[in-house]
Amino acid sequence: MWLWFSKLGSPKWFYELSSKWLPWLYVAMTILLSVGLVWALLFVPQDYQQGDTIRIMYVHVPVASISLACFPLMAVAGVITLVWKMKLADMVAKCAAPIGAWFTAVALATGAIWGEPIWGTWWVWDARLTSMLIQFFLLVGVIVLRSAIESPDSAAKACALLSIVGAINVPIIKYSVEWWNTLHQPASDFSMDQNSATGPEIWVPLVIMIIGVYCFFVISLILSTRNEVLQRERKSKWVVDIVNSAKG
Amino acid sequence: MSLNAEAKASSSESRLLDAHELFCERDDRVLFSGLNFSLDAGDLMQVQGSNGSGKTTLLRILCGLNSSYEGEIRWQGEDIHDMREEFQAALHYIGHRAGVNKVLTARENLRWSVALHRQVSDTDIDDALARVGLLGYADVVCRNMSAGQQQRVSLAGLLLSPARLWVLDEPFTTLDVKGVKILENLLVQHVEGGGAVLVTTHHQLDVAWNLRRLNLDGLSR
Amino acid sequence: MSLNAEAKASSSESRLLDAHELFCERDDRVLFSGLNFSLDAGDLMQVQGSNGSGKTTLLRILCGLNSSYEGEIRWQGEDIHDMREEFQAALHYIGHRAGVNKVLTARENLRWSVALHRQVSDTDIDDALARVGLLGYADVVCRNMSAGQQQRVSLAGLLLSPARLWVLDEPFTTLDVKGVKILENLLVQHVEGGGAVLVTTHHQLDVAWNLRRLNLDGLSR
Amino acid sequence: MSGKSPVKVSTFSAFRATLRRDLLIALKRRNDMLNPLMFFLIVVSLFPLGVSSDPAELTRIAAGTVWVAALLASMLSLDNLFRADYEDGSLEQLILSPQPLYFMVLAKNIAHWLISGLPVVIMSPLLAYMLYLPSESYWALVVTLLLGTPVLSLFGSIGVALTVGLGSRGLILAVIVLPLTVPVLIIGAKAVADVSLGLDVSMHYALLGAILAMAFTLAPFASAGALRISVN
Amino acid sequence: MSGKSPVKVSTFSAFRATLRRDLLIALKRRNDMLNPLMFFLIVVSLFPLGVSSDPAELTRIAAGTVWVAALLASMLSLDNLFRADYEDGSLEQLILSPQPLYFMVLAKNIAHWLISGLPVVIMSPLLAYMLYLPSESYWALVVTLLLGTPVLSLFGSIGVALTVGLGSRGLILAVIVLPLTVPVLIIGAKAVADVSLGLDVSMHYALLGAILAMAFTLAPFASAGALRISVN
Ligand code: HEM
Ligand SMILES: Nc1ncnc2c1ncn2[C@@H]1O[C@H](COP(=O)(O)OP(=O)(O)OP(=O)(O)O)[C@@H](O)[C@H]1O
Ligand SMILES: Nc1ncnc2c1ncn2[C@@H]1O[C@H](COP(=O)(O)OP(=O)(O)OP(=O)(O)O)[C@@H](O)[C@H]1O
Ligand SMILES: [Mg+2]
Ligand SMILES: [Mg+2]
Repeated sequence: MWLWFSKLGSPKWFYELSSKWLPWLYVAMTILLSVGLVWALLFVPQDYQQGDTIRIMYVHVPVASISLACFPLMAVAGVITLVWKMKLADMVAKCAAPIGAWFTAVALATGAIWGEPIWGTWWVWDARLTSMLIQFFLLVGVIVLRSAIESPDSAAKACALLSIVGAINVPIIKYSVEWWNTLHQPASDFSMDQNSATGPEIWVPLVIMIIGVYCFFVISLILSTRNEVLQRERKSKWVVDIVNSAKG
Repeated sequence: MSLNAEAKASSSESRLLDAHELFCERDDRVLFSGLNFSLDAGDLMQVQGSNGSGKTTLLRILCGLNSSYEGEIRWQGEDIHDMREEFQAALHYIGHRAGVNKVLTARENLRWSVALHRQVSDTDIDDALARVGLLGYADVVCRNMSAGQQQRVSLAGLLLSPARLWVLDEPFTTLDVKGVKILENLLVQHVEGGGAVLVTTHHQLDVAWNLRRLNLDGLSR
Repeated sequence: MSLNAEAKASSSESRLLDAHELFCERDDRVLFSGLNFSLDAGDLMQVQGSNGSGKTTLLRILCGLNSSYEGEIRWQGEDIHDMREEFQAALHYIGHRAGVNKVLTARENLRWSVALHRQVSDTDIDDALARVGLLGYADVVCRNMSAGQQQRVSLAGLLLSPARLWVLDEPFTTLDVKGVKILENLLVQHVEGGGAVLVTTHHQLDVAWNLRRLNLDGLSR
Repeated sequence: MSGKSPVKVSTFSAFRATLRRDLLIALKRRNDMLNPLMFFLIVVSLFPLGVSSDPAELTRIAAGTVWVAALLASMLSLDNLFRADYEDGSLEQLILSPQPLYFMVLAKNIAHWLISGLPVVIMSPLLAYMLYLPSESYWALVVTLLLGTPVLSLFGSIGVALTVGLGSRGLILAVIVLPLTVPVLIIGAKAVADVSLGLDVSMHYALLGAILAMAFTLAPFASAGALRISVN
Repeated sequence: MSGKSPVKVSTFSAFRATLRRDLLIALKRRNDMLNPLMFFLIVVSLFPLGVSSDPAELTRIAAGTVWVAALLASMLSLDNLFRADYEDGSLEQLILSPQPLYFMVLAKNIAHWLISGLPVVIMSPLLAYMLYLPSESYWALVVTLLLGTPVLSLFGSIGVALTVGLGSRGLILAVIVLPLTVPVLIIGAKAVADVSLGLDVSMHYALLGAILAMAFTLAPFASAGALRISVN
């Protein structure tokens, strides 16, 4: 266990492994996204009330669900950083924050675009939108803090701590906001168990899209983390070797 | 001073602080690596080095204020991380910033900072202030004190501290000649009493004690 | 240095600063009263006094930073209030706080602080930094510098200043031995060039120049 | 005397000393104690000026406005919590004290709340009146604020501890902390509003109480950790 | 070289140097520039949470809320205006420079507004939308903020200059400055509201413009004087 952990901790190990993974991820993403998109845009039947706008869902829901997954990810990374002092975890956390912020922004945007035809307005103070917005604020808070602290060590620990505190808060926020009011789509609509309610021709492409977008998220995370690794390890031998070999 | 007596009593094994293979780099400049030294009861050690050689950094590392280092630090044989509270109970640190609140008077400042370590009576405090040459300043708000006077207030804290290890970062700055003498005597008294002192300063200490020196200039870069 | 040349050129009458019957008390304690002294071109004057004797206060009064005093201060015969800008153009003050922004690099700091007084090129700045022993630190953010290094940055400002009168409040604090030497030479060069220096410090200046002394201890209380 | 010897002073008396010190400092700068209050007052009175002076209108926004103002007031008063200690080095003394930092931080938080939180709570009915809040909601307002403001102080102190080392001030703190305090605001404001609708709000109180309990036990740990990070 | 010799550098180039420096500092802490914006965003979104999410309701308070939020944002961002310079001694350098302090202060004010005021103005329509402000008022909002926020910065800097020497932060500043800025708030918010009622508001603009002109010419003098007092 410990060996495995320290091994996983080493940026070098991550760098090599990720270079093995990446190609597969690329393939998976391209297939899933292209299939999903084509299916969603061309073959999914019009919604009886929403018409073609239903198709936005195939972007919106995956993006939104990922942006929800982002904070827990950062919190876990934070715990690892504080407890096991693992450099890699912090690098991941550092890269996850801005990516997560972008996904959240896109979720908000697509949601807004969707809302325009549905609710006749780009924005409503509905529970899920609001909690999404607040999560966005939290993410930006972490990013701002990270950049405000000069020494990387302190920044790492500080942001780890903040993300943990934030993660503890997210459910409370979500709960309180829902309890505050709700007119958003209930989560049940598209959950797997009652797929009978809305036919498979609706949710199968959605699932495909979700997985595809997840691949995209992972890829972008890995890429920027690799960047970070090279940045921080620039003095270590193996990076120097890579650079030299790249120079040829 | 009673604390010296106590000190002697309890200094069964005289080895106090052990620094083992310390390594520290700050933004890509190695300050020191493989730094070993130890401090025994009765040691008065001056950390030397040119500006930016890492004195402050080293002192803060030893106190546990700065954790971005590699290596091991032992207090009486145990790793300080395993006995933080005991170690901190035996430690008195004065940094570049004196730790004196500007709004409070000298006495009020000491009342608090000492209370973190031991009970103290106002008479003790006034004695201490008198001994650092601040007789009659006990009730002056520290904002209205000169740089050196504020420095003296934090030195008075030393007199009252039960700590056995003193870590002082340039305590002589802004002290006038008299002040310097006072502090030098203080240091000697403390080590005589079985304490240990780690001090950085750029001026020549003249103390009636065999001064140990730790020079960081060789080590950096 | 070209500025010395200029200095000689324009020092027609050599009397620069006149302090006439200065009186100052701070919270009910008279720091000095009836204080008279004058500074000529080529004077290097050390203001002495124990902690709290009023050195900083005096210096700030002379610079016009502190107006709670009585008496008259003349620059080349005129009351400084009648010619503030001219006086300030001829004055360079460094106080207890170095005047170095922590976020900016050494070069950026100097670029600004010098620009308030005269045009300056980056090469000049880098030369100045090199001369105070900060070669290669020009682009280091000042937060990441040690206490002494920050002090040196503000000293580099002195090198670039066109001012004729330097007023320095304990500029030697946190400087290591080399730093002290550099600064001492700087002071001598400046007075040689027809400038004047007013400096407070608790350490013994050793300079090849006849040092004038102003002692505040007699005057206070 | 030696490292091995038992700590010379009980944690409790150190706790008391810290509490007394902070209260003393506040007392010394007596009119600083007015600031949170004044700010609260001013912000609240900005609304009749900025929004509208129509009583019916104000009644509707009263609860929310008062709560938001209280939120901002305690947020901004937080800035002084550790800053001065950090700048004059007292913070290092605190961290290096042989006492568990949790209690020291707690002491400072309590002092801060007594100084800046409590007055706001006491003042709130007056402002509620100025905004034509229906009188039956006064109690709800006071109770929710009484439960809520300590949470704000406790959460806030985490943010302060994280940012105490930074040059830039005030805003970054608010940006970090405000989102965390949303639940308190929502529940508090809703409780006040619901009361005036004649609904039962014991549920709201329970929620606030739960949050307070959690904050009380966890937040000081976080703050302590954050402080250690910041002095590093 | 000598006191008699002409000042070595034109006031204008010193002005430029100061302006460049402050912008540079802001640029160095790039994400700090986000703070006023985020604060603005967060405060505005606190209101739907605290008050109500009913569009009709929000529409009515939109103008006032946005203005109050902008007011607070520029107030709080002011704290950094002279503080750092005071603490590291740069402020003394500035005061002792042979340049008329008026222009130096003006430079710092302008830099501060470009950093913290302008983004808020640009962002405001988005927030106005989120609060369902009728779209015909957007222009009024932007214009009034464009005229108003500089006034806030200029007035604010007087308060900062007065309080820069004090230990306590943030709040006292707000307490001193907010009342000064009330007229701007009233006129600004009223203009936005009136537009949505289809009234003519050129008068409001004229007033704001006049205030701005006055602030521009007088406030820096006051700030300069206040600074001299504070360092004393
Ligand atoms: C700014 C506007 C919006 C935001 C921020 C937003 C946010 C979200 C979030 C966070 C989720 C949860 C994803 C998950 O739990 O996996 C979600 C799901 C969903 N949203 Fe939105 N949404 C917005 C607008 C809309 C609109 C206008 C509609 C259409 C009426 C809509 C329909 C849905 C649906 C059907 C789901 C799937 C429910 C589920 O999977 O649990 N959303 N949205
Ligand atoms: N802000 C202040 N308000 C009131 N009195 C002050 C203030 N600052 C200093 N004093 C008093 O003025 C006297 C002189 O202070 P000053 O700082 O000039 O002394 P100094 O000679 O510079 O001492 P040091 O060598 O320690 O710097 C001191 O006794 C102090 O009590
Ligand atoms: N906060 C920081 N972040 C990164 N590097 C730093 C920081 N503070 C100091 N340094 C670097 O660490 C080195 C050592 O700094 P330190 O303050 O320990 O030197 P010092 O020996 O105390 O010098 P001085 O005699 O001037 O006090 C310096 O070269 C400086 O560049
Ligand atoms: Mg040092
Ligand atoms: Mg002095």
